Amino acid sequence: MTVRVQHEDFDTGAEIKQLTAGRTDIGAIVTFTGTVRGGGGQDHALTALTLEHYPGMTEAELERVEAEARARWLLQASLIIHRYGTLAPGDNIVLVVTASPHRQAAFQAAEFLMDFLKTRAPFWKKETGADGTGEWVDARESDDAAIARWD
Amino acid sequence: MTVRVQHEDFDTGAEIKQLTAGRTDIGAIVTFTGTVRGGGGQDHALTALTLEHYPGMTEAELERVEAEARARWLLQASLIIHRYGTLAPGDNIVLVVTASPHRQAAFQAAEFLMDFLKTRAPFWKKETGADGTGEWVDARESDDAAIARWD
Amino acid sequence: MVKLVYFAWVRERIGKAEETVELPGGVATIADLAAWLAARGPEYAAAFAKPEVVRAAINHAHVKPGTSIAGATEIAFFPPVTGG
Amino acid sequence: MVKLVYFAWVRERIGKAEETVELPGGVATIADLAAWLAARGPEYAAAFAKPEVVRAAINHAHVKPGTSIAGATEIAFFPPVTGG
Repeated sequence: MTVRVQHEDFDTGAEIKQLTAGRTDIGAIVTFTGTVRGGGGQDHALTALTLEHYPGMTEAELERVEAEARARWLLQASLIIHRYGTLAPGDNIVLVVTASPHRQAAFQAAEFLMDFLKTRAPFWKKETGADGTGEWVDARESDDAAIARWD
Repeated sequence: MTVRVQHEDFDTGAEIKQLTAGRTDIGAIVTFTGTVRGGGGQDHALTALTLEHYPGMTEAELERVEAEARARWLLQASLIIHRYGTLAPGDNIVLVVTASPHRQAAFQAAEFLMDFLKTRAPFWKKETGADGTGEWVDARESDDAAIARWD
Repeated sequence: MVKLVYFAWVRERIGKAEETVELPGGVATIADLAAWLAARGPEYAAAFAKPEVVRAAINHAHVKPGTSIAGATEIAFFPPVTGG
Repeated sequence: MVKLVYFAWVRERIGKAEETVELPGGVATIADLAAWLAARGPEYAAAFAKPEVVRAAINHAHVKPGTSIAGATEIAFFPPVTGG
Protein backbone atom coordinates (compact mmCIF):
# COMPACT_ATOMS: atom_id res chain seq x y z
CA MET A 1 0.00 0.00 0.00
CA THR A 2 2.96 2.25 -0.65
CA VAL A 3 3.73 4.47 -3.63
CA ARG A 4 6.98 6.38 -3.99
CA VAL A 5 8.14 8.68 -6.81
CA GLN A 6 11.78 9.54 -6.34
CA HIS A 7 15.09 10.16 -8.07
CA GLU A 8 17.02 8.00 -5.60
CA ASP A 9 17.77 4.37 -6.40
CA PHE A 10 15.96 1.52 -4.60
CA ASP A 11 17.02 -1.89 -3.33
CA THR A 12 14.59 -4.64 -4.35
CA GLY A 13 15.83 -7.06 -1.69
CA ALA A 14 15.56 -4.48 1.11
CA GLU A 15 12.03 -3.56 -0.01
CA ILE A 16 10.91 -7.21 0.04
CA LYS A 17 12.37 -7.67 3.51
CA GLN A 18 10.59 -4.58 4.80
CA LEU A 19 7.23 -5.62 3.33
CA THR A 20 7.38 -9.14 4.70
CA ALA A 21 9.30 -8.75 7.98
CA GLY A 22 7.67 -10.61 10.85
CA ARG A 23 4.77 -11.87 8.73
CA THR A 24 3.80 -15.53 8.50
CA ASP A 25 0.58 -15.12 6.49
CA ILE A 26 2.14 -14.34 3.10
CA GLY A 27 2.66 -17.22 0.69
CA ALA A 28 3.75 -15.52 -2.52
CA ILE A 29 5.80 -12.42 -3.29
CA VAL A 30 6.29 -11.21 -6.86
CA THR A 31 8.64 -8.40 -7.82
CA PHE A 32 9.12 -6.66 -11.14
CA THR A 33 12.21 -4.51 -11.61
CA GLY A 34 12.53 -2.46 -14.77
CA THR A 35 16.02 -1.29 -15.74
CA VAL A 36 17.58 0.98 -18.36
CA ARG A 37 18.71 -0.99 -21.41
CA GLY A 38 21.90 0.32 -22.96
CA GLY A 39 20.98 -0.89 -26.43
CA GLY A 40 17.99 1.40 -26.70
CA GLY A 41 15.03 0.87 -28.96
CA GLN A 42 16.37 3.19 -31.64
CA ASP A 43 19.30 2.75 -34.01
CA HIS A 44 21.72 4.64 -31.79
CA ALA A 45 23.27 3.24 -28.60
CA LEU A 46 21.72 4.77 -25.49
CA THR A 47 24.06 6.53 -23.07
CA ALA A 48 21.47 8.11 -20.76
CA LEU A 49 17.72 7.95 -20.15
CA THR A 50 15.88 10.94 -18.72
CA LEU A 51 12.47 10.44 -17.13
CA GLU A 52 10.19 13.45 -16.87
CA HIS A 53 7.00 13.15 -14.84
CA TYR A 54 4.01 15.18 -13.70
CA PRO A 55 4.39 15.76 -9.95
CA GLY A 56 1.07 15.43 -8.19
CA MET A 57 -0.67 13.59 -10.99
CA THR A 58 1.91 10.80 -10.90
CA GLU A 59 1.28 10.03 -7.26
CA ALA A 60 -2.49 10.31 -7.78
CA GLU A 61 -2.41 7.85 -10.70
CA LEU A 62 -0.21 5.36 -8.86
CA GLU A 63 -2.49 5.44 -5.83
CA ARG A 64 -5.52 4.95 -8.07
CA VAL A 65 -4.04 1.88 -9.74
CA GLU A 66 -2.86 0.41 -6.48
CA ALA A 67 -6.39 0.74 -5.06
CA GLU A 68 -7.72 -0.89 -8.25
CA ALA A 69 -5.32 -3.83 -7.89
CA ARG A 70 -6.30 -4.29 -4.25
CA ALA A 71 -9.97 -4.35 -5.23
CA ARG A 72 -9.34 -7.04 -7.86
CA TRP A 73 -6.98 -9.36 -5.98
CA LEU A 74 -6.36 -10.44 -2.40
CA LEU A 75 -3.15 -8.54 -1.72
CA GLN A 76 -1.51 -8.41 1.68
CA ALA A 77 1.11 -5.88 0.63
CA SER A 78 1.98 -3.87 -2.44
CA LEU A 79 4.60 -1.36 -3.38
CA ILE A 80 5.28 0.82 -6.41
CA ILE A 81 8.49 2.84 -6.73
CA HIS A 82 9.15 4.82 -9.91
CA ARG A 83 12.29 6.91 -10.44
CA TYR A 84 12.60 10.15 -12.41
CA GLY A 85 15.55 12.23 -13.60
CA THR A 86 18.57 11.16 -15.60
CA LEU A 87 19.61 7.50 -15.37
CA ALA A 88 22.41 5.43 -16.91
CA PRO A 89 22.28 2.03 -18.68
CA GLY A 90 21.78 -0.71 -16.09
CA ASP A 91 20.11 1.62 -13.58
CA ASN A 92 16.81 0.73 -11.95
CA ILE A 93 13.71 2.57 -13.24
CA VAL A 94 10.71 0.97 -11.59
CA LEU A 95 9.86 -1.55 -8.89
CA VAL A 96 6.53 -3.28 -8.30
CA VAL A 97 6.10 -5.71 -5.42
CA THR A 98 2.94 -7.68 -4.64
CA ALA A 99 2.32 -10.14 -1.81
CA SER A 100 -0.61 -12.52 -1.50
CA PRO A 101 -1.48 -15.90 -0.02
CA HIS A 102 -1.74 -17.20 -3.61
CA ARG A 103 0.77 -17.07 -6.42
CA GLN A 104 -1.72 -16.35 -9.22
CA ALA A 105 -2.99 -13.24 -7.42
CA ALA A 106 0.55 -11.98 -6.81
CA PHE A 107 1.56 -12.57 -10.45
CA GLN A 108 -1.59 -11.07 -11.97
CA ALA A 109 -1.56 -8.01 -9.74
CA ALA A 110 2.10 -7.31 -10.56
CA GLU A 111 1.42 -7.62 -14.31
CA PHE A 112 -1.64 -5.40 -14.02
CA LEU A 113 0.32 -2.73 -12.15
CA MET A 114 3.06 -2.77 -14.79
CA ASP A 115 0.60 -2.63 -17.71
CA PHE A 116 -1.05 0.32 -16.02
CA LEU A 117 2.24 2.10 -15.34
CA LYS A 118 3.17 1.76 -19.01
CA THR A 119 -0.06 3.30 -20.30
CA ARG A 120 -1.46 5.63 -17.62
CA ALA A 121 1.23 6.92 -15.26
CA PRO A 122 2.44 10.34 -16.49
CA PHE A 123 6.10 9.57 -17.18
CA TRP A 124 7.98 10.32 -20.39
CA LYS A 125 11.31 8.86 -21.43
CA LYS A 126 13.94 10.69 -23.44
CA GLU A 127 16.90 8.71 -24.74
CA THR A 128 20.28 10.35 -25.15
CA GLY A 129 22.48 8.69 -27.78
CA ALA A 130 26.24 8.45 -28.10
CA ASP A 131 26.17 11.52 -30.38
CA GLY A 132 24.53 13.58 -27.63
CA THR A 133 21.18 13.93 -29.36
CA GLY A 134 18.03 13.31 -27.39
CA GLU A 135 14.92 11.56 -28.65
CA TRP A 136 11.56 11.11 -26.94
CA VAL A 137 10.53 7.46 -26.81
CA ASP A 138 7.34 6.66 -28.71
CA ALA A 139 4.46 4.92 -26.94
CA ARG A 140 4.04 1.31 -28.03
CA GLU A 141 0.81 -0.19 -29.29
CA SER A 142 1.69 -3.47 -27.57
CA ASP A 143 1.37 -1.66 -24.23
CA ASP A 144 -2.11 -0.44 -25.13
CA ALA A 145 -3.04 -4.02 -26.03
CA ALA A 146 -1.61 -5.26 -22.71
CA ILE A 147 -3.70 -2.92 -20.58
CA ALA A 148 -6.86 -3.63 -22.61
CA ARG A 149 -6.92 -7.26 -21.47
CA TRP A 150 -7.82 -6.15 -17.91
CA ASP A 151 -11.01 -4.31 -19.01
CA MET B 1 20.74 -20.79 -16.11
CA THR B 2 21.21 -21.85 -12.50
CA VAL B 3 19.35 -24.45 -10.46
CA ARG B 4 19.98 -25.02 -6.77
CA VAL B 5 18.33 -27.49 -4.39
CA GLN B 6 19.40 -26.76 -0.84
CA HIS B 7 18.33 -26.64 2.78
CA GLU B 8 19.98 -23.25 3.36
CA ASP B 9 17.99 -20.05 3.09
CA PHE B 10 18.44 -17.65 0.15
CA ASP B 11 18.44 -13.87 -0.21
CA THR B 12 16.28 -12.69 -3.10
CA GLY B 13 17.95 -9.29 -3.30
CA ALA B 14 21.46 -10.76 -3.33
CA GLU B 15 20.45 -13.22 -6.07
CA ILE B 16 19.07 -10.42 -8.26
CA LYS B 17 22.25 -8.40 -7.79
CA GLN B 18 24.41 -11.37 -8.73
CA LEU B 19 22.35 -12.15 -11.87
CA THR B 20 22.36 -8.57 -13.12
CA ALA B 21 25.70 -7.18 -11.94
CA GLY B 22 27.54 -5.25 -14.64
CA ARG B 23 24.85 -5.88 -17.26
CA THR B 24 23.20 -3.12 -19.26
CA ASP B 25 21.21 -5.29 -21.66
CA ILE B 26 18.48 -6.46 -19.26
CA GLY B 27 15.23 -4.52 -19.19
CA ALA B 28 12.99 -6.60 -16.95
CA ILE B 29 13.60 -8.79 -13.92
CA VAL B 30 10.79 -10.79 -12.32
CA THR B 31 11.15 -12.67 -9.06
CA PHE B 32 8.77 -15.06 -7.36
CA THR B 33 9.40 -15.94 -3.74
CA GLY B 34 7.26 -18.63 -2.11
CA THR B 35 7.10 -18.66 1.68
CA VAL B 36 5.65 -20.90 4.41
CA ARG B 37 2.20 -19.71 5.47
CA GLY B 38 1.51 -20.17 9.18
CA GLY B 39 -2.22 -20.51 8.70
CA GLY B 40 -1.88 -23.69 6.67
CA GLY B 41 -4.44 -25.01 4.27
CA GLN B 42 -5.95 -27.38 6.83
CA ASP B 43 -8.02 -26.61 9.93
CA HIS B 44 -5.02 -26.71 12.26
CA ALA B 45 -2.43 -23.94 12.58
CA LEU B 46 0.84 -24.91 10.96
CA THR B 47 3.93 -24.84 13.15
CA ALA B 48 6.41 -26.46 10.75
CA LEU B 49 6.57 -27.49 7.10
CA THR B 50 8.83 -30.35 6.02
CA LEU B 51 9.81 -30.68 2.38
CA GLU B 52 10.95 -34.07 1.16
CA HIS B 53 12.45 -34.36 -2.31
CA TYR B 54 13.99 -36.88 -4.69
CA PRO B 55 17.70 -36.07 -4.95
CA GLY B 56 18.93 -36.46 -8.49
CA MET B 57 15.50 -36.37 -10.10
CA THR B 58 14.78 -32.94 -8.59
CA GLU B 59 17.81 -31.36 -10.20
CA ALA B 60 17.10 -33.17 -13.49
CA GLU B 61 13.51 -31.88 -13.58
CA LEU B 62 14.49 -28.32 -12.70
CA GLU B 63 17.12 -28.27 -15.42
CA ARG B 64 14.59 -29.66 -17.92
CA VAL B 65 12.05 -26.96 -17.15
CA GLU B 66 14.64 -24.21 -17.22
CA ALA B 67 15.75 -25.36 -20.67
CA GLU B 68 12.10 -25.43 -21.75
CA ALA B 69 11.55 -21.86 -20.53
CA ARG B 70 14.66 -20.69 -22.34
CA ALA B 71 13.42 -22.31 -25.55
CA ARG B 72 10.06 -20.53 -25.27
CA TRP B 73 11.13 -17.04 -24.20
CA LEU B 74 14.10 -14.74 -24.73
CA LEU B 75 15.71 -15.00 -21.30
CA GLN B 76 19.05 -13.44 -20.47
CA ALA B 77 19.24 -15.01 -17.04
CA SER B 78 17.20 -17.41 -14.95
CA LEU B 79 17.49 -18.94 -11.53
CA ILE B 80 15.56 -21.55 -9.58
CA ILE B 81 16.29 -22.22 -5.91
CA HIS B 82 14.13 -24.72 -3.99
CA ARG B 83 14.67 -25.56 -0.33
CA TYR B 84 14.08 -28.89 1.40
CA GLY B 85 14.01 -30.00 5.03
CA THR B 86 12.04 -28.56 7.93
CA LEU B 87 10.99 -24.92 7.68
CA ALA B 88 9.06 -22.54 9.96
CA PRO B 89 6.17 -20.17 9.14
CA GLY B 90 7.49 -17.14 7.26
CA ASP B 91 10.53 -19.04 5.93
CA ASN B 92 11.41 -18.95 2.24
CA ILE B 93 10.62 -22.10 0.22
CA VAL B 94 11.31 -21.30 -3.41
CA LEU B 95 12.79 -18.56 -5.56
CA VAL B 96 12.41 -18.09 -9.30
CA VAL B 97 14.14 -15.21 -11.09
CA THR B 98 13.85 -14.41 -14.79
CA ALA B 99 15.52 -11.61 -16.74
CA SER B 100 14.67 -10.50 -20.27
CA PRO B 101 14.71 -7.40 -22.46
CA HIS B 102 10.88 -7.51 -22.34
CA ARG B 103 8.55 -7.56 -19.36
CA GLN B 104 6.01 -10.00 -20.85
CA ALA B 105 8.72 -12.63 -21.43
CA ALA B 106 10.05 -12.22 -17.90
CA PHE B 107 6.56 -12.48 -16.37
CA GLN B 108 5.44 -15.42 -18.49
CA ALA B 109 8.63 -17.40 -17.96
CA ALA B 110 8.44 -16.91 -14.18
CA GLU B 111 4.81 -18.06 -14.13
CA PHE B 112 5.63 -21.04 -16.32
CA LEU B 113 8.51 -22.08 -14.06
CA MET B 114 6.30 -21.86 -10.98
CA ASP B 115 3.44 -23.82 -12.59
CA PHE B 116 5.93 -26.49 -13.56
CA LEU B 117 7.52 -26.61 -10.11
CA LYS B 118 4.07 -27.11 -8.56
CA THR B 119 3.17 -30.04 -10.79
CA ARG B 120 6.38 -31.77 -11.94
CA ALA B 121 9.27 -31.17 -9.52
CA PRO B 122 9.50 -34.10 -7.07
CA PHE B 123 8.89 -32.29 -3.77
CA TRP B 124 6.36 -33.26 -1.13
CA LYS B 125 5.15 -31.07 1.72
CA LYS B 126 4.18 -32.33 5.17
CA GLU B 127 2.53 -29.90 7.56
CA THR B 128 3.06 -30.22 11.29
CA GLY B 129 0.21 -28.77 13.37
CA ALA B 130 0.15 -27.27 16.85
CA ASP B 131 -0.83 -30.69 18.23
CA GLY B 132 2.33 -32.24 16.78
CA THR B 133 0.56 -34.33 14.15
CA GLY B 134 1.87 -34.35 10.61
CA GLU B 135 -0.22 -34.35 7.45
CA TRP B 136 0.90 -34.66 3.83
CA VAL B 137 -0.40 -31.80 1.70
CA ASP B 138 -2.75 -32.88 -1.10
CA ALA B 139 -1.99 -31.86 -4.68
CA ARG B 140 -4.37 -29.19 -5.98
CA GLU B 141 -6.39 -29.48 -9.17
CA SER B 142 -5.90 -25.75 -9.75
CA ASP B 143 -2.17 -26.40 -10.18
CA ASP B 144 -2.87 -29.05 -12.85
CA ALA B 145 -5.10 -26.54 -14.63
CA ALA B 146 -2.37 -23.89 -14.40
CA ILE B 147 0.29 -26.04 -16.05
CA ALA B 148 -2.11 -27.22 -18.77
CA ARG B 149 -2.40 -23.70 -20.22
CA TRP B 150 1.23 -23.91 -21.42
CA ASP B 151 0.60 -27.02 -23.58
CA MET C 1 -7.97 32.04 -15.15
CA VAL C 2 -6.68 28.52 -15.57
CA LYS C 3 -3.20 27.08 -15.13
CA LEU C 4 -1.86 25.17 -18.11
CA VAL C 5 1.08 22.73 -17.77
CA TYR C 6 3.02 21.02 -20.57
CA PHE C 7 5.27 17.96 -20.57
CA ALA C 8 7.87 16.22 -22.73
CA TRP C 9 7.86 17.31 -26.39
CA VAL C 10 4.71 19.36 -25.92
CA ARG C 11 6.63 21.43 -23.36
CA GLU C 12 9.72 21.59 -25.59
CA ARG C 13 7.79 22.79 -28.65
CA ILE C 14 5.80 25.42 -26.76
CA GLY C 15 8.97 26.49 -25.00
CA LYS C 16 7.54 26.76 -21.52
CA ALA C 17 6.50 24.34 -18.76
CA GLU C 18 3.45 26.25 -17.54
CA GLU C 19 1.43 29.42 -17.90
CA THR C 20 -1.78 30.90 -16.60
CA VAL C 21 -4.28 32.07 -19.20
CA GLU C 22 -7.63 33.82 -19.41
CA LEU C 23 -9.85 31.79 -21.72
CA PRO C 24 -12.26 33.47 -24.14
CA GLY C 25 -15.90 32.46 -24.24
CA GLY C 26 -16.66 29.47 -26.43
CA VAL C 27 -13.70 27.39 -25.22
CA ALA C 28 -15.73 24.70 -23.49
CA THR C 29 -13.86 21.42 -23.97
CA ILE C 30 -10.31 20.08 -24.08
CA ALA C 31 -10.54 19.97 -27.91
CA ASP C 32 -11.68 23.60 -27.98
CA LEU C 33 -8.76 24.57 -25.75
CA ALA C 34 -6.23 22.69 -27.90
CA ALA C 35 -7.56 24.44 -31.04
CA TRP C 36 -7.45 27.85 -29.35
CA LEU C 37 -3.85 27.23 -28.17
CA ALA C 38 -2.75 26.00 -31.64
CA ALA C 39 -3.79 29.39 -33.07
CA ARG C 40 -1.67 31.37 -30.58
CA GLY C 41 1.60 31.08 -32.53
CA PRO C 42 3.94 28.79 -34.46
CA GLU C 43 5.34 27.14 -31.29
CA TYR C 44 1.80 26.19 -30.20
CA ALA C 45 0.90 25.15 -33.74
CA ALA C 46 3.93 22.82 -33.71
CA ALA C 47 2.89 21.30 -30.38
CA PHE C 48 -0.67 20.64 -31.57
CA ALA C 49 0.19 19.79 -35.19
CA LYS C 50 -1.29 16.34 -34.63
CA PRO C 51 -3.88 17.08 -31.94
CA GLU C 52 -4.98 13.43 -31.84
CA VAL C 53 -1.65 12.37 -30.28
CA VAL C 54 -1.69 15.03 -27.55
CA ARG C 55 -3.20 13.75 -24.31
CA ALA C 56 -4.77 15.87 -21.58
CA ALA C 57 -5.50 15.82 -17.88
CA ILE C 58 -7.74 18.04 -15.77
CA ASN C 59 -6.84 18.45 -12.10
CA HIS C 60 -4.47 15.44 -12.26
CA ALA C 61 -6.89 13.00 -13.94
CA HIS C 62 -6.81 11.79 -17.57
CA VAL C 63 -9.60 13.22 -19.74
CA LYS C 64 -10.79 12.89 -23.34
CA PRO C 65 -10.92 15.62 -26.00
CA GLY C 66 -14.66 16.05 -25.48
CA THR C 67 -14.42 16.56 -21.73
CA SER C 68 -15.69 19.89 -20.43
CA ILE C 69 -13.10 22.15 -18.84
CA ALA C 70 -15.63 23.81 -16.56
CA GLY C 71 -14.25 23.95 -13.02
CA ALA C 72 -10.70 23.08 -14.08
CA THR C 73 -7.94 24.72 -12.06
CA GLU C 74 -5.05 22.92 -13.81
CA ILE C 75 -5.08 21.50 -17.30
CA ALA C 76 -2.13 19.47 -18.66
CA PHE C 77 -1.16 18.60 -22.23
CA PHE C 78 1.39 15.87 -22.93
CA PRO C 79 2.36 13.04 -25.33
CA PRO C 80 1.27 9.44 -24.75
CA VAL C 81 3.05 8.26 -21.59
CA THR C 82 6.14 6.04 -21.81
CA GLY C 83 7.06 5.22 -18.20
CA GLY C 84 7.38 1.88 -16.49
CA MET D 1 17.80 -56.52 -10.11
CA VAL D 2 16.24 -53.06 -9.94
CA LYS D 3 16.43 -50.40 -7.28
CA LEU D 4 13.07 -49.17 -6.01
CA VAL D 5 12.74 -45.86 -4.14
CA TYR D 6 9.70 -44.50 -2.30
CA PHE D 7 8.77 -40.99 -1.19
CA ALA D 8 6.35 -39.18 1.13
CA TRP D 9 3.35 -41.28 2.25
CA VAL D 10 4.27 -44.12 -0.12
CA ARG D 11 7.56 -44.39 1.77
CA GLU D 12 5.84 -44.09 5.15
CA ARG D 13 3.28 -46.80 4.39
CA ILE D 14 5.82 -49.25 2.98
CA GLY D 15 8.12 -48.47 5.88
CA LYS D 16 11.31 -48.13 3.88
CA ALA D 17 12.90 -45.55 1.59
CA GLU D 18 14.45 -47.97 -0.88
CA GLU D 19 15.11 -51.61 -1.67
CA THR D 20 16.59 -53.69 -4.46
CA VAL D 21 14.39 -56.44 -5.84
CA GLU D 22 14.54 -59.29 -8.33
CA LEU D 23 11.47 -59.04 -10.54
CA PRO D 24 9.64 -62.17 -11.71
CA GLY D 25 8.86 -62.69 -15.38
CA GLY D 26 5.69 -61.02 -16.57
CA VAL D 27 6.29 -57.74 -14.74
CA ALA D 28 6.71 -55.58 -17.84
CA THR D 29 5.21 -52.16 -17.05
CA ILE D 30 4.94 -49.71 -14.16
CA ALA D 31 1.35 -50.88 -13.60
CA ASP D 32 2.51 -54.54 -13.49
CA LEU D 33 5.19 -53.60 -10.96
CA ALA D 34 2.73 -51.70 -8.76
CA ALA D 35 0.35 -54.67 -8.77
CA TRP D 36 3.18 -57.09 -7.95
CA LEU D 37 4.34 -54.86 -5.08
CA ALA D 38 0.79 -54.45 -3.72
CA ALA D 39 0.63 -58.26 -3.28
CA ARG D 40 3.82 -58.45 -1.24
CA GLY D 41 2.23 -57.59 2.12
CA PRO D 42 -0.22 -55.33 3.95
CA GLU D 43 2.22 -52.37 4.06
CA TYR D 44 2.57 -52.49 0.27
CA ALA D 45 -1.17 -53.03 -0.15
CA ALA D 46 -1.71 -49.85 1.90
CA ALA D 47 0.72 -47.86 -0.25
CA PHE D 48 -0.95 -48.99 -3.47
CA ALA D 49 -4.56 -49.06 -2.18
CA LYS D 50 -5.42 -46.40 -4.77
CA PRO D 51 -2.90 -47.17 -7.50
CA GLU D 52 -4.23 -44.35 -9.69
CA VAL D 53 -2.88 -41.71 -7.28
CA VAL D 54 0.61 -43.20 -7.05
CA ARG D 55 3.00 -41.61 -9.55
CA ALA D 56 6.18 -43.20 -10.92
CA ALA D 57 9.53 -42.27 -12.39
CA ILE D 58 12.12 -44.39 -14.21
CA ASN D 59 15.73 -43.25 -14.01
CA HIS D 60 14.67 -39.79 -12.73
CA ALA D 61 12.01 -39.09 -15.38
CA HIS D 62 8.23 -39.11 -14.94
CA VAL D 63 6.50 -42.09 -16.61
CA LYS D 64 2.93 -43.36 -17.05
CA PRO D 65 1.45 -46.64 -15.73
CA GLY D 66 1.77 -48.27 -19.15
CA THR D 67 5.46 -47.44 -19.57
CA SER D 68 7.79 -50.43 -19.97
CA ILE D 69 10.31 -50.92 -17.19
CA ALA D 70 12.82 -52.62 -19.49
CA GLY D 71 16.26 -51.11 -18.93
CA ALA D 72 15.27 -49.36 -15.70
CA THR D 73 17.97 -49.14 -13.05
CA GLU D 74 15.96 -47.04 -10.59
CA ILE D 75 12.17 -46.89 -10.31
CA ALA D 76 10.44 -44.46 -7.95
CA PHE D 77 6.89 -44.44 -6.57
CA PHE D 78 5.47 -41.35 -4.92
CA PRO D 79 2.30 -39.27 -4.41
CA PRO D 80 1.43 -36.32 -6.68
CA VAL D 81 4.05 -33.66 -6.06
CA THR D 82 3.31 -30.63 -3.87
CA GLY D 83 6.42 -28.47 -4.03
CA GLY D 84 6.82 -24.90 -5.14
